Amino acid sequence: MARKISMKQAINEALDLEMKRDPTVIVMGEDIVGGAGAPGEEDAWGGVLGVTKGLHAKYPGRLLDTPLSESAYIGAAIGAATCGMRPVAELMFLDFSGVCFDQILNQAAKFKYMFGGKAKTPVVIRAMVGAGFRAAAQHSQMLTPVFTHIPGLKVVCPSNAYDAKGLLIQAIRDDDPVIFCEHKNLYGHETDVPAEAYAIPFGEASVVREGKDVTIVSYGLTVQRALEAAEKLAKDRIQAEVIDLRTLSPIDWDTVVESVESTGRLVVVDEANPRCSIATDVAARVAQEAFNALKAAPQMVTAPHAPVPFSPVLEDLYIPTADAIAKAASKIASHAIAA
Amino acid sequence: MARKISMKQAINEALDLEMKRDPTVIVMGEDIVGGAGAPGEEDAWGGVLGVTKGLHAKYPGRLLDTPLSESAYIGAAIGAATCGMRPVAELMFLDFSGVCFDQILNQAAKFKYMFGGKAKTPVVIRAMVGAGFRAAAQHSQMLTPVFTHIPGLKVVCPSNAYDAKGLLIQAIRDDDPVIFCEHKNLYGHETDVPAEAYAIPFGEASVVREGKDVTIVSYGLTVQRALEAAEKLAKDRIQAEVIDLRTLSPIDWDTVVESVESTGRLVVVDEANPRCSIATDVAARVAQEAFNALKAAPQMVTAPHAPVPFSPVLEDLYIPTADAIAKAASKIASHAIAA
Amino acid sequence: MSKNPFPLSKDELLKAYRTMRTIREFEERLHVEFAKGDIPGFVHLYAGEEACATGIMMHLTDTDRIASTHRGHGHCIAKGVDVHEMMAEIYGKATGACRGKGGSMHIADLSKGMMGANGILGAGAPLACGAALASKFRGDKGVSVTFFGDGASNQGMVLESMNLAAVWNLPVIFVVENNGYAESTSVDYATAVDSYVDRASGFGLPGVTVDGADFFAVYEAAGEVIRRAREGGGPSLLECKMARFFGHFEGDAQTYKAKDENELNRANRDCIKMFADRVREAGVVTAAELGAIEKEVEALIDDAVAAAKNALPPTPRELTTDVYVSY
Amino acid sequence: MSKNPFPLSKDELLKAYRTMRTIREFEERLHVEFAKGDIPGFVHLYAGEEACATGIMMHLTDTDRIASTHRGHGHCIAKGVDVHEMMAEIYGKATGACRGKGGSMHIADLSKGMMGANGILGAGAPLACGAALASKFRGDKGVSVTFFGDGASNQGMVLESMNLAAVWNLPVIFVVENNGYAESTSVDYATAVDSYVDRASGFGLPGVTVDGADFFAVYEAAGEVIRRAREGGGPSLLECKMARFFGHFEGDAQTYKAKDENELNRANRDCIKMFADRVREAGVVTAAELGAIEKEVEALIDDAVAAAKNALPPTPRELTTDVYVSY
Ligand SMILES: Cc1ncc(C[n+]2csc(CCOP(=O)(O)OP(=O)(O)O)c2C)c(N)n1
Ligand SMILES: Cc1ncc(C[n+]2csc(CCOP(=O)(O)OP(=O)(O)O)c2C)c(N)n1
Ligand SMILES: [Mg+2]
Ligand SMILES: [Mg+2]
Repeated sequence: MARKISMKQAINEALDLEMKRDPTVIVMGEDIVGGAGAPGEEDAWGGVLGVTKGLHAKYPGRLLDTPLSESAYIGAAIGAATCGMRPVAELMFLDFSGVCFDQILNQAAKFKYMFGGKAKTPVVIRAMVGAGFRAAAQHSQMLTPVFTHIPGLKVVCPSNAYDAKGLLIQAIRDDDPVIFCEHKNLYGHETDVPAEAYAIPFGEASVVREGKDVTIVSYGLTVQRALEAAEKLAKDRIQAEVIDLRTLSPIDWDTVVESVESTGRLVVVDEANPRCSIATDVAARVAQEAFNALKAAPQMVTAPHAPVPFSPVLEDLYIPTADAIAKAASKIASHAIAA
Repeated sequence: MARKISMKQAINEALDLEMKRDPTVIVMGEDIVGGAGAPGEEDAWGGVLGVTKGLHAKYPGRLLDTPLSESAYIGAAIGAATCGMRPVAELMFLDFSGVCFDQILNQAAKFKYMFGGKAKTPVVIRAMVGAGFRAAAQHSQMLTPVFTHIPGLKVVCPSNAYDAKGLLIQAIRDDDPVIFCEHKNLYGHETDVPAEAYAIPFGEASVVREGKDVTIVSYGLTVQRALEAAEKLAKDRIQAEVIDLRTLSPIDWDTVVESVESTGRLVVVDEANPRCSIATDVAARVAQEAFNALKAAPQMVTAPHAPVPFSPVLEDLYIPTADAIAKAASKIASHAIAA
Repeated sequence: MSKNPFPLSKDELLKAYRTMRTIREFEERLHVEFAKGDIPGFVHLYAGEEACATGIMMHLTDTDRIASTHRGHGHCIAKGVDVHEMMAEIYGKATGACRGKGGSMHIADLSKGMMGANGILGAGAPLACGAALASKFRGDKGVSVTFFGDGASNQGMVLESMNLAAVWNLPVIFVVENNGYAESTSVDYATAVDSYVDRASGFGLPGVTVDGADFFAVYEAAGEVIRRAREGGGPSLLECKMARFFGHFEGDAQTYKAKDENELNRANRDCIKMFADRVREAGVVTAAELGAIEKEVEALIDDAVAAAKNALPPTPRELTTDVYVSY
Repeated sequence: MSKNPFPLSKDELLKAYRTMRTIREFEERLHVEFAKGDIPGFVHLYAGEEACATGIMMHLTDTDRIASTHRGHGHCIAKGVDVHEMMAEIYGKATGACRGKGGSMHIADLSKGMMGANGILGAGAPLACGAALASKFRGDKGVSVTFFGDGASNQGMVLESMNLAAVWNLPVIFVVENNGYAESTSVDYATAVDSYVDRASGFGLPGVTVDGADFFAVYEAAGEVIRRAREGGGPSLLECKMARFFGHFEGDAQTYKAKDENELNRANRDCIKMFADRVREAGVVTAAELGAIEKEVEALIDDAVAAAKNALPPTPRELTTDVYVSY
């Protein structure tokens, strides 16, 4: 039974269903219950934006509030994962990975390999990503490229409520460490979501709009922008195919390459900074694998090479806009129409 | 007056000359002097591989041994830089950035922007990068893409002693934070190096070999491999142009694009892992900017999407070899000869 | 007028009062303006904690440096950052202290020795160590102060820094602003030791705990640790216990607090009221003198808000400026 | 034979001796083999510190977990990791504990509760907290032990973990292996407090310091803190003071040490010699029994080295296996 719910609710539901199904699933993070040791209400927060609200009452003792010690508790989640638990650790903002990066980069990501295959680290690190929240440079980064770069990690970034639920369920069931990136400006975004549990396999992009003239590849919030751009383009009789990568590592090269082989044109949209980004990753791979199919230069539309500014007028220019995406697509696809 | 010296000596000399020239240059790190508080010899180590050896005697009090607290001392270097010093902090292995990443990602890189231009953070973080030292997964990473991704940082990775000296001098004089990456397997590599101080400007790639058939772009250790590959290719009458990026941020797009415009073919060689790497960065940019000049698909030669293995037999396969580079170049350039 | 029993001159007392009132007025006004929806992003208010910033900063000059927190407005004002520039920054305007690019969590003014509010908890501690190191090398006698909350006290960067400061004998003061909460979590839950002085001992640092609502207690304790640091005696920890009058950030429903907690704190733990009562009762300062300052401060904040609202935002080209000195 | 005055049975004493001798022999042999140039990479030897690993591990079963360090051979052996597999790992062979992909700094055997040596100092502390948390949830009564050196004791991850362990009341023991040096740097320089027990107090943890060369002191102190943790009494810190007989890593010229430091340590601070003397002098174990173990251990190590040298390295395809469970 599907209802329209927000991405925030979808994430809460995924946690709820998996905690119910599997007693080894535990959740930890700062204020994810809230009010620990305080005189007032229990379950006072449910996380800084209320994503885990209500779970404490259902699963008492299985959601752990933590001190402000990300290395310690993210590391503890990782350690517990190697000992048979399936911890979901909330890092609040992915920007805070700076204070616990070692546990992700050098521990979780590498155990299996360093130990000759003899370890399994089924941990999920949930964190908010992205700009548009007027939260400035240290609370707005995308950072997906940093984690996608690291072998041993899986990186997920849903663009809507339906995917968020299915991908988080998969992340929890997955036997590898997963960085689960939640765009804070999508929390309120609603789609139809079935009430029951379902898992969306990793490494399967979704073609969210079909089109024959140009392939627009993105993930997260900018998928919504890409869809808007496609609408605009349609008015100019340019049919854009929009691909939502959904998972960045593993990434579904087949769907991307196949699409470009049919459209001959690629625009990659990435809210991350431009250098060594998902944008370069996709553009370069397509250039290498589907060179002969390309009828025009692949275009990258990204945030600028700058930190995220605070002032709303600047921040609104920071995230790739539907206009910028449409413009990049027109640039390479308008002659498709002329022909 | 130029003499043949090793990259290790060249780095030592750069530090020496800059400390002499500028009293605000200080150096800090673990065991960079060595023997602190111990009963034996002063200046017992000069860093784990002896790079700073001898400087303590010349500049007593200006090289500071640190406790094993990377966040604290890298952060202190950054803080001191905003207060008029020019600290050079040694992080030993860039892999250890995991335990002090916040100070680099969210502090040093962002001050100038977050503070509306009103800060200046002339800090240099020196660290060893790269594989081939049988040091396994946590002491062998390249990680250059992670830092290149971050706006506000400059990233340098020399391929030889001459460049190392000139680039480190520039890094110290530079007013922005610089991640200075020293490939541990180049420390013994010798070139002619002038005794006096000289600065190599950032953002100027060097064409280390000219050729008309294919452009091979790299940095660090693999520049040497690319040169070997070029030798091999020459035997097959393929003339490879080899470009050493020297600095990854800023990066010299002009030299790269110009070269590809003349050769029509690109191979990017990156010792980093493949996803969101310098390889994708260069290949994507070239595909976007010089699409019409490209006669064949750009090729990326990188480490695999795997941590660095310990066993020498595996590690030797990990770093891109001259053979792999030559093969990638042949694949796209052999018909250049046929024609 | 009777003899001044305080360790500060009348002028200094008035200055302290003006500073504390300015902070309070700034924060109370932000509370109101935020509710109107005009202020973008997160705002963490310092109301209730004014005596801590002020009692410490009275000992510092522009040569001394502070590294602040996400709850940084009070530190900024006490350190002398221009109130108009602060307000404009919070509104995201080009006239702001950071040209609108930083916002509340990143206000800085290095010319005043204010190294920045910080959105990353604990990050200021290493930076303050660096500032103190620079002072040592420059021989400028500067002292650095790093502020962090009871929550951030458990962040590795803070803990490492205490040890580093002791090892290098740095002129740096670690100020724990213990307001009892980190977001909604009590310090009793999150910090496993009763006294931060004990924690400091574990790093070889002398420490002292004071009632952060008592301006004079803060002032005297801070004076001693800062004097020691200035004279080469090394780092110390100063714990100020106090109450935050508002929520963690604006919009926080504060259900984790006891029902009447805010009211009781306002009634019994208001550092400004306590200060005013004491200096008045001692007969050193008159109610009229205090009232004049209050008026002055109100006008200042009114003006700052009006100016901030009217100011222009940064121009689009500023999106990509200030990333590097040169690139 | 006279009555056993020790807290261990004769069999246990012999087991402890065998463990310590195995570690010593393993390390002494690596010292020799490394000098020949056959062993790739960095090797950090544990010789001199055997009583610490052994005295602690005598209290642990496979359900209990340890997180080790770069100097991890002793922990591995004492926790029951197969010596042949360890040696093969150090030689980078496919028969190694990690199929040759980890090397000396990454030996692990989760089936034995050995969560890995670690090339990142301090990284084991959060991991051990996680293992302890898992034990709490599973109700398996397991205790976790994290080892770190005097150097790593100043790493933020270790310090944060102490607080976390106390807050969550985790069954985890923090063992400071204080051998006086971090690489070439003295603990007197790098750690700003004289006693790690004081540091532990700052995190609400009980702590105890013992002579790490005295097996029985370690054994008894460890027994107490482990028992307390197992019974739900929460975390503790145990500091073992001892000497490392070799350099930081093989190849270290050790000029930072006093001239005769290694010789004096070997003469006066040899935990194995001290142990052997005590059990022999007490008349509980004979010299012949000890001698038999020595022979046995020597043969074991000989065999392990020979097997490691003869073993095959991993095949090229292993370069890219074991990155993920599935991808
Ligand atoms: C490294 C890091 N972790 C978490 C946060 C999110 N956060 C912001 S304020 C806060 C609570 C801070 O509590 P405390 O240090 O006591 O300061 P207070 O807000 O009480 O002044 C948290 C958890 C952050 N900004 N940085
Ligand atoms: C985070 C990190 N910083 C630095 C190093 C380099 N390093 C390896 S061992 C060592 C000294 C360790 O000293 P200690 O913790 O006392 O352990 P010991 O070697 O004495 O057993 C250092 C600095 C590292 N491996 N990891
Ligand atoms: Mg607080
Ligand atoms: Mg040590």
